[in-house]
Amino acid sequence: MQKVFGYPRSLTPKRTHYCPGCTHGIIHRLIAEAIDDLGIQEQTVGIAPVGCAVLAYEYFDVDFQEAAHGRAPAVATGIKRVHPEAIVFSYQGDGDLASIGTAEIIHAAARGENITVIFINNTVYGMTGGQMAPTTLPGQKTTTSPYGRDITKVGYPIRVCEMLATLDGPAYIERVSVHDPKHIIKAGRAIRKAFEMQIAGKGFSLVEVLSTCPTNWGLTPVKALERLKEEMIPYYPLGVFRSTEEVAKE
Amino acid sequence: MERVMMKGNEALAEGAIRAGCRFFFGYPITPQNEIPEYMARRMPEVNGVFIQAESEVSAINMVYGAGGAGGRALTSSSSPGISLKQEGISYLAGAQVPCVIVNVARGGPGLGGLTPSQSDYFQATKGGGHGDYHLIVYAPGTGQEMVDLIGLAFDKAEEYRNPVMILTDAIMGQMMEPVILPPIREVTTEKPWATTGKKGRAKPNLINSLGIIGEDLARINIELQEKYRKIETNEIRYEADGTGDADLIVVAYGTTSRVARSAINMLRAEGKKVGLLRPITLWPFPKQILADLAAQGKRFLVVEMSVGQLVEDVILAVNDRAKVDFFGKLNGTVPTVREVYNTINALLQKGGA
Amino acid sequence: MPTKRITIITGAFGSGKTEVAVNYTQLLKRAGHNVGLVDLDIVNPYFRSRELTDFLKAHGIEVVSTQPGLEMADLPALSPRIFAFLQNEELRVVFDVGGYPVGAKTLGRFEPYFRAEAYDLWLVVNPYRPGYDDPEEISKLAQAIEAASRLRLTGIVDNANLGRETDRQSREEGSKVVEEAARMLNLPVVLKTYTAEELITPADRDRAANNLFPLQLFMRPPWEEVTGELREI
Amino acid sequence: MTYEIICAGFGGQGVMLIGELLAYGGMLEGKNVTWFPSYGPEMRGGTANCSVVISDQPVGSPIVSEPDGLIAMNGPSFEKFKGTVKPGGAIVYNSSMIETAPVIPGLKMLPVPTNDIASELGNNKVANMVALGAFIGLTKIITLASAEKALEQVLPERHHKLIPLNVAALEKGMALVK
Repeated sequence: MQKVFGYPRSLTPKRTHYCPGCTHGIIHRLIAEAIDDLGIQEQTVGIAPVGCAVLAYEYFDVDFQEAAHGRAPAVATGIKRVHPEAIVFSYQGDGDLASIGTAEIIHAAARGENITVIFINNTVYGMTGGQMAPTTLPGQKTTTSPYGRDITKVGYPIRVCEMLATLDGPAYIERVSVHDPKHIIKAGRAIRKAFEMQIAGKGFSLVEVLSTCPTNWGLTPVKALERLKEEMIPYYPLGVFRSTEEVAKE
Repeated sequence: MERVMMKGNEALAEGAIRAGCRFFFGYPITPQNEIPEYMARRMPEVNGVFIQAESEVSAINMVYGAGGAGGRALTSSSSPGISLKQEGISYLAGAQVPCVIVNVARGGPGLGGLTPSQSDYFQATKGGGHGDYHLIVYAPGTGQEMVDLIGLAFDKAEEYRNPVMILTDAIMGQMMEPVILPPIREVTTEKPWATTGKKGRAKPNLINSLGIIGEDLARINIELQEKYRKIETNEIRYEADGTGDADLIVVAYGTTSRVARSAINMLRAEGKKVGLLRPITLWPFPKQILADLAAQGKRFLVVEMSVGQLVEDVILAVNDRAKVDFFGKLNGTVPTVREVYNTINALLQKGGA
Repeated sequence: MPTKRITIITGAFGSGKTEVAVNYTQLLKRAGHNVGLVDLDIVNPYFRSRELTDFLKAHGIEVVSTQPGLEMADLPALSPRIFAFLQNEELRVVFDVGGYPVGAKTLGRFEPYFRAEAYDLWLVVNPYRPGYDDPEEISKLAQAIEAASRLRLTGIVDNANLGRETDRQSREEGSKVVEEAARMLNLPVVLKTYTAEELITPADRDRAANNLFPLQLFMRPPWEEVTGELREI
Repeated sequence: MTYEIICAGFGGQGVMLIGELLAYGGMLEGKNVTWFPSYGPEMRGGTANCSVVISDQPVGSPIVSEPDGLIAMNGPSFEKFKGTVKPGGAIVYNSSMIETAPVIPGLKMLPVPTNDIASELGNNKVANMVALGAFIGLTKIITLASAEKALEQVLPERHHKLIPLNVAALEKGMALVK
């Protein structure tokens, strides 16, 4: 009998600290499955962010570095330049990547640095208690936008995929979601594709994963997934924004 | 071996390459630009990596990544740029990642000026960023030391898994002096902790400064402090010139030690008993030799291009057992030999300790 | 005093929610209940009831907050064991919710449990905290908390105090403000806290519905740490 | 013995280069040497200068404020540094650009029409070499052979074809000293 489903080898048995209903766990699993499928566990180095995934290194059974807030693409650059044969990925949230780390992500992308970035967008700072993120939607209430994000005062959310896709450096940029099984499977494929691009030496790849934060959104996990689908996807459309090669149809 | 004339900045760069450094990440700022420019030319010749980063912040984090991955990584900057790097330096210290940071200091605070200065002494020797930590800090006094100390810096960085700083200034960086370059060395240091990909290891490696869980942070800090005590025991370096029979000892490092040496030579030619104590490691600081000299009844003059930073460490070291005078120049000006000569003479004439 | 299985203690930041919540678990415990304390304070990593976990556990009160081991981490990682608490019909559950405006929002994710079952939602008020010295302001806070949590308040906790400076006069003046706010909100003052016998007036004692609630202070700064046993009250 | 020199002139007159040649020449003769460029705003103010120290002992300050020898290639630098030269010191100045120079008692002073001589040689750019040749002849601080050898090290490879011209200029300058 063939085993078709099991615990990914690239995850440690450690229980995650994430809140019930949080989608970080799903995304961790998708990354681990991609690493397993591609047989790159022994050569992969991850970079953990500052954010809810700050302890990501506890959950992946691969070498890891913990970066300062927003600096993961620079750290990834350093690692990749020392070990060009290693598969290097950073795992970053929206505050980390799209606010304090905008310089680092833009320039890593512009350099075409041969690394993979998994970007988790849940429109809120989870770790520090629900403050406004660069991706917080117009009108969305957070602890630092208590009357709703007022675009006339604080401006507009940043669409990271669209912005980075204007650069010539990136090889692959896709936005995916994990609000239902169908989309989770699609997200898994995108993550795998991003790693494949790196293995092939094509350059910078980034997958933005639309994600939920039931705790800071004040919603049940199910309602949070609904919000993702109904409010986030219209603002952050899914799809491939840049690919230097035809994406193989599966 | 052949002597060649090199600018201090070039000597640092070539010295790093000879010591096996193959990863340089930097950002332009005067007066250290010769270093990235030299590296941009030279690294491709030795199959090394040169990246002009988007900021000093990114450059130091590239160093963190590269150092954590086991590479001999270097960054250089000047005072305002070093301030920007302090975030990364604190992380490097916390995660115990070896690397070398060069500060070709200029005047501050703020944007300051381009003129040479020693006003980054506190920043370099007292940690500089957040948290309880120290860098090993070398202050070269000659072109040859630029070469020798940066090589030593890489070795010590790896021996102790600690960032090491070379603190110098615009004069030392721009001055040309003959140096003897050592041959290029192959670095074979074992780094079982480096993030290389697991490569068959049972457990993954982790480069991390987070101590958020339980007593982790206390444990990390205790470990760091034990390391610093070891460094203080083993790594203090200084030059003592004519301190044995001196009545007055000038304490100075880098550029001001050179100026002081000229003044001392003039005074000695007149038969005056003046010595020079030149710290080569600014941290760990040569406290004991100063304490011993103080106990012998010497008096001290500290010469600095700052409002007085090194002088505080000297006062702490002599601990009220000796008189400590200070001669400092501000506004990015360099004390002249004549000024130092006059100051020493005046102190000698006043007499007494 | 008839109370519900689930008690949610809420209030402005610094109003004394945690002290009230921790003391209330003591009261329930002494009344013979199995008690669980849920620390939902994701707002402030200091002075949270989770710091008392071991202490309370020794007195038979289970505390659940974030994932074990992450108590001092600045991570809003809620434990799935909170659901176990809510599903256990035998357990009296006290929620210590983070300060307004964020804290109450966290309740949103547990909404189905609160709907299914009667609960108490109490607002702890200290009119000596800046911004809450006026019944109007307290009413506004109450409405905002109801909006954020999508739950109805069922009572007010009068926690008027000036810390160590509290005397009988300031205690009574504060109470007047709280009582006025309660009248405006049409809510009962379910608890009136006191930290020392001398703060209580004879009128308080004579009141028919005795709502006096002795408070033992736990959330002290490290230089005033709890060292003794729980005091019998 | 320690000998300290300031070479000064307009930017573009090649004063940094003659300073380097002195330092290299000293190094080739086994001396301790330093070369230090003028630094800061002066660099942009029309005058450039460098300090050279040549010594039997370890060199102290690389910054020279009271030189033993001065090479002044233009009026402003002559004015700026003439008063700093130590008693018994030497000044070589470019008389093509400095028409009247006061005689300073106690100093050896040598006017050299460097631009005129360089023009005679067919390249105005070697005026600095004429001055250096004269300075070496006057002070004997390094030998002409050392200066010529230094040229090979200081000039980039692509300019090595110009070495004979530079050597000719050095020799012309030196010949001015009786």
